Amino acid sequence: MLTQAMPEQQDWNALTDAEFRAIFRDWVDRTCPAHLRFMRKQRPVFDEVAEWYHALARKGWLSPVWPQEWGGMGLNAAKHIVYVEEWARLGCPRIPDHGIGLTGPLLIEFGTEEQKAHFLPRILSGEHVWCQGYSEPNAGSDLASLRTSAVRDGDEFVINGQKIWTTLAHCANWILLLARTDKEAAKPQNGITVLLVDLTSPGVVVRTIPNLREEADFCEVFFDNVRVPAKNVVGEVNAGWALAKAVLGHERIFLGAPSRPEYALKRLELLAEDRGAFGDAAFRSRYAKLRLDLYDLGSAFERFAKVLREGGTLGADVSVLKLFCTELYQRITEETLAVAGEEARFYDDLPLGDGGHVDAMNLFLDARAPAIFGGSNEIQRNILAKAVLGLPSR
Amino acid sequence: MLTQAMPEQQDWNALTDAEFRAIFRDWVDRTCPAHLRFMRKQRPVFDEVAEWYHALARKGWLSPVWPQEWGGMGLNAAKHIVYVEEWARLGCPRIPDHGIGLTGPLLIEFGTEEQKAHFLPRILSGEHVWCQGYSEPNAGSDLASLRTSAVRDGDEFVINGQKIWTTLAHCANWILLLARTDKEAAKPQNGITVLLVDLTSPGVVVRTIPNLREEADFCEVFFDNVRVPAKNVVGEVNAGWALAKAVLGHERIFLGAPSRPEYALKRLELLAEDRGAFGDAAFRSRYAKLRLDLYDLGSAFERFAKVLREGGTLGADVSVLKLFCTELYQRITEETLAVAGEEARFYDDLPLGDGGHVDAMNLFLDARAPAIFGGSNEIQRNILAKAVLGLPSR
Amino acid sequence: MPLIQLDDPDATLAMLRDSLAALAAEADGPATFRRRRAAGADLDPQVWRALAEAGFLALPLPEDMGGLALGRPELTVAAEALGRSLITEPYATLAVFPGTLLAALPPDEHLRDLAAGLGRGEAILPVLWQDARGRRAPLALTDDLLTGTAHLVAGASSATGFLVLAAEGGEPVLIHLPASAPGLRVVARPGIDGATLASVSLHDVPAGRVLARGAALETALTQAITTTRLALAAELAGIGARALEITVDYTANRVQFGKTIASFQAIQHRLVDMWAEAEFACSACLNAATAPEGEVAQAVLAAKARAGDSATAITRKAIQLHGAMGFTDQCDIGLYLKRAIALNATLGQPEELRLAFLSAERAA
Amino acid sequence: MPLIQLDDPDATLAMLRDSLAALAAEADGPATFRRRRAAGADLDPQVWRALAEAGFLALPLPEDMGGLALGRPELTVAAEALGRSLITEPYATLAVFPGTLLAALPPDEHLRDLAAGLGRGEAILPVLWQDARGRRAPLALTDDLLTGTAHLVAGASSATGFLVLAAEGGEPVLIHLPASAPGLRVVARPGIDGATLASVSLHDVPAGRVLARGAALETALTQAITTTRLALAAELAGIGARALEITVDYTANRVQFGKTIASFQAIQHRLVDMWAEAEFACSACLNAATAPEGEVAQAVLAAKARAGDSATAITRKAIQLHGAMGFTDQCDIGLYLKRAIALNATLGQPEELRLAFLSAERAA
Repeated sequence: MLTQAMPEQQDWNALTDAEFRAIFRDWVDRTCPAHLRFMRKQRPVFDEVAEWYHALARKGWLSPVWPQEWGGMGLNAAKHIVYVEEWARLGCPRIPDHGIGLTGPLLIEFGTEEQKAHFLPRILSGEHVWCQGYSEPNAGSDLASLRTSAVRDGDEFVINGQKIWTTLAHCANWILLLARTDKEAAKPQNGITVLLVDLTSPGVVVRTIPNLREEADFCEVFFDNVRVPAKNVVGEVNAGWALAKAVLGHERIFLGAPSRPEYALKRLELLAEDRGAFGDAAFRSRYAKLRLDLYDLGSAFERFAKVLREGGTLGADVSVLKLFCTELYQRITEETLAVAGEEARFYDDLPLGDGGHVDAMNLFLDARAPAIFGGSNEIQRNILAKAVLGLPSR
Repeated sequence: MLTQAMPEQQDWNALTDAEFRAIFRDWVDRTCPAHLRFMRKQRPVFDEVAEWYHALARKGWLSPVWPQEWGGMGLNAAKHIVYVEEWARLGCPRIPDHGIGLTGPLLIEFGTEEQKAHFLPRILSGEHVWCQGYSEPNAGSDLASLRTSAVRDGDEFVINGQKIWTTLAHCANWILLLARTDKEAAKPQNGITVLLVDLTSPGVVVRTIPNLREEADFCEVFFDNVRVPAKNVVGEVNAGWALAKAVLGHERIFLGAPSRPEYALKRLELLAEDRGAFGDAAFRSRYAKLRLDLYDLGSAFERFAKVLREGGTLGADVSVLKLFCTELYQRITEETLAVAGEEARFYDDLPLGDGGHVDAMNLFLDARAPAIFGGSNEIQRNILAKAVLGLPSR
Repeated sequence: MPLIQLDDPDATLAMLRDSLAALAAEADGPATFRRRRAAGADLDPQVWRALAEAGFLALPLPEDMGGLALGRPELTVAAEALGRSLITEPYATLAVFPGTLLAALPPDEHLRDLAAGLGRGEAILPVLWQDARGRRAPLALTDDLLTGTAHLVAGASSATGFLVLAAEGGEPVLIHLPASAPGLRVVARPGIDGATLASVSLHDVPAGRVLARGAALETALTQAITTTRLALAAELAGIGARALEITVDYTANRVQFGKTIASFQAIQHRLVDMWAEAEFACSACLNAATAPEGEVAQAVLAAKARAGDSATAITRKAIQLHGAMGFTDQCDIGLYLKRAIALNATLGQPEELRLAFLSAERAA
Repeated sequence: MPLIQLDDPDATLAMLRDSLAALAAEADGPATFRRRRAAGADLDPQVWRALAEAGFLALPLPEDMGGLALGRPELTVAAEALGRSLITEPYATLAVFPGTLLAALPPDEHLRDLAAGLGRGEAILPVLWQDARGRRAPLALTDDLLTGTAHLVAGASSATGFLVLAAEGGEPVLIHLPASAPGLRVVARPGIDGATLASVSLHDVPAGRVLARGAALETALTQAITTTRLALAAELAGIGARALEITVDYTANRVQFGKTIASFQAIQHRLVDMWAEAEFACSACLNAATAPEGEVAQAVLAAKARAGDSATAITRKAIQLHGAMGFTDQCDIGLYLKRAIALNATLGQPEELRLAFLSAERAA
């Protein structure tokens, strides 16, 4: 299983950003298969991108922020930004990344040595594909009110309950689960525990929830007396809330990375060129607004990236990127439907004169999601009002 | 004092709307002086429009809704709408109308015979010019928390306190005052009384508050032991809240009448013609949006007017007109500044090639007001959420 | 809640609403949408038949064409009710458009028969007249042969025949072609509202009977477009109003942080703005349905633009207020969004309609 | 709270901010605005002198012109600080613009003296170059006589001289004219920011010394426009950020219905959106202040457009959130709005700048 060729490792953080960028880009551009570039699908499943996943793992470049001792690249925030930027620029596909981005960092920070030794290599090898079991039908934005229970029974916990909005659970074999272990806790945040659960355990049922694009990004996961070894608890029992909140760190900046609207604007430009819309001054005016919004999003992103680059930490104010980015993405895709005119009646992609296509409707529908997920924009505004503007609650 | 020529009266409501419109328009067009038409000033003071005021009074057409026995026209809501529409179409100036629109109706509904006989003719003659003393420095939107006190002392009340945002108080000689007569009332709404107060009384000080256009529309009115005869109470002592709320009735529709944005759009059109903006497709697109918004405001206004015309009463939903109208007025004036380009740096009116002018900045600044006054748009949205959509408070 | 508040002195409109409500109780709109989409169909024959039986297809036809000879108000109410119930058959493009086109032409026996069949739901007669971008398609009639491709055709696979708007020399002609005509090829693509749209290619197809030509045809076409846009506007107004109601219900029941979502002031203001958009769409349709003859064209441009903007904006915001649930296919609110997008893009998006309004007004 | 987050390794920027803060403590910005407006003046000589003494007028000039030879970051911080303090003298148009124009020309003794005087606040040298709409004014130099009218001139009544951009034959020339030149007529109109703007007519005015001509002049003018726009952008960003702070303070203290206004969720979301606009204006200015040379022109177009839209939107919303108080002249927030309007309209409104950005990008 762990028989990849020796990864090419060095102290990446000692390089300049430009040096690292050049090295990374060169290899990725040579290695990432052409048919996986700029995929129409936002969330390919593991099998569709396995080739690219394994290539990254062999190179040792699958996990940008894990320490090198665990097979990561050990990138600091500045280099991580370069990694993500180049990834987007070259149109690499999103890989099932909950193991790399969520379970891995959580175990590295809070896991036992045994947990690390067992699970981390299996993430890199692709043997374990993880998903995130946080949300529940009545605990979406308000996660603290979750009800899925884990009851101690000897060396095991017995899980009962239901998770929802579990991204790609139907293609995963492990789930990072938040469960309630104390119903009597004074505050609902207390009494929550993080567990590592094998999805192939008896009593687990996974059901897909097709989205607006009729793709199965999301799942419901049902637990009916599912037994989990107690050694699969991460951190302390009843102390999982802090763990779940701790992981995101500097990666919140990527929720506002300009890559999605950038891609969408490129599609708009292609369609507009093909349809002759740039000859219409009214369109040019609207396009210029969107173009400058994107440019300015880049400037704002850079202002926060600079903080990380200089070793600082990000405050709650970084959410401004997510707000602006997700709403810009929506506006761009709405303008694309306007340019499509009568053709906005089609569900499938719009043909261009050069034989290419623009996935106008695909993007329009996809753009509904980022403003909802990852903390809805309404929740973000509540947080910003309190944390950044210090507004009173009375 | 009451020696005007016999007014021309008849049962106006027996006419068709079209007949009434023709008669009214013809006389107004012949009678309203040219120099008062389409005045730059939103709120002329009494002396500036006295000529037109007296002409209306002589004709018996000054008070559209008062009953004919009190010298009004006795118009029903349908005819009143025609009256207001023609007034706007012909560009007649706003006259100081608190006596006609507020004090008069209040006395007609709740006043004693003595009060009616004394005050109503003096409103028509222009001897009494009224203003409205409701708002206070800490009771703007939240009127129930007003503090100006009226304390009984024999046959008089003694008033102490301060009113603010009193429109044109410096040109008025009477004020319709809301004062607190019971500080211990269980609910703050109880314990409020309506009083008719002579502004020339000792102890009254009026100070103007220049607005964004440096015009003195508003005043502060200070009361220092001002003595008011008890017979000047309207209705019952401590029962003034219901009276103050009762008067508006069907007139709420006029807060959303299209005349302000209509006038502003006409100015935008003039400026755009003069500056050649219609040759720019981007401008045409934005102008078309504003034009259609105005057209649709007309349709929406008509839908509510129809309810009145058919003898119905308006619900809280009529506020939708005020929201849309005031925000459209703002958007039109903002586009006018955009068309003005570099000339938006001027405070004064913009010259046109034909010798005319467009008061771009005057309108832009004026358009800030209607969204704030008459119940701010935020308050309107709160009311609509509860009253029309029935949204819960928990 | 927002409704197109038309006068209804003899209760005809109430009857229409009742009739559609009964139909909707049988033919579940959302379920039909999903079923038709899964089948890759262009319409649901069962629902179409039900619409015919309820008299909806014959509604805009004159009595001598077997129609009900009802006017703009009735059409408006019918389309609004379809929108509210999410009955997503191609009513406007496949019943109103060919129906009013035929009704506006100089009548003859054949034309009356065709129209009557349309009204009874037996004839399904898509009009071939648009190119891929919605402009006039380059269909040519030469030596009694038709050639060219029409796009954006609703109901092409279910068609019993086609009404072909072609050019002969410089003159427009309207031809009735049986669906079985040789040299006729249909290629279907999925539409966003769960019905396919087709391109129909004609390659030296022997022309059938010429139904009309010249100026009379152009006039009829203009009238048909206006009437169809009115139906589209009303349907969009119905969609927006109903999507608002659904969202009010959802947010008033969904609890987060111990409170219903609808009790949060920011959400309340959002819902009020959505309600205002729905109100304005309804009053714009009311105006278009009751405008005097000379003002109908402008009133309809305004109504279609307003109702289209309004329905798409309301449904987009509705998705957001439904949260994760709104992003799923199982939640009906997404179907309202998709239908709104489709109708908004049919016969002119708002920007185009507004510019047409402005041009007409400034030319006047 | 939003600030243009420039690196400040040697604390120059902090020094500039301190220096302006000290100045603002003396010369109350809002009070000066109202006083200058009441006087119908084009600038406040006392504040102008203070700006000179603090080195702000010499800031963009090179050392051999008596300047501080500071760069884009310093100019940005200075202008931002002026915006925040509502020091509304015509800094961008009357210090930055002529200063950078002179600094960018091939230098000679006379030119150095002129610039040095400008930096010391002794020379006030408006540039005559715009017509009534802000385009290039038709000023002509023929037989050593200047004729034509320039508009939108700041500081014309206080001027010690004028820099006249005229055309001789097909070639641009820049001429220095003393304010006392015969045949020169100034007509002032009130500006929205409480300083008059004038039209300056030249009727056969004997031309003074030609400072520059031809391509070198055009290049210098382009540079001066870019640098001035950067200053305007930074000032607008400062205005927006400060107006936001003022509004947060006001709403957090103003009580209605027993709660502070700022505790209402709808108001909180509005304030968050205003804050986001201020943040984006600041980061756009940061980008323009630090962009590599080849990208400055585009970055400045973006920054001026963003900061202008942002400051006008924030101040408009600020008025609304101040309620009736916001509509009064006694409340400072209205002055922020007026200043934002004025600067936003100086050297290109956002739409024009965005189209220029797009044209340059698509041409590249």
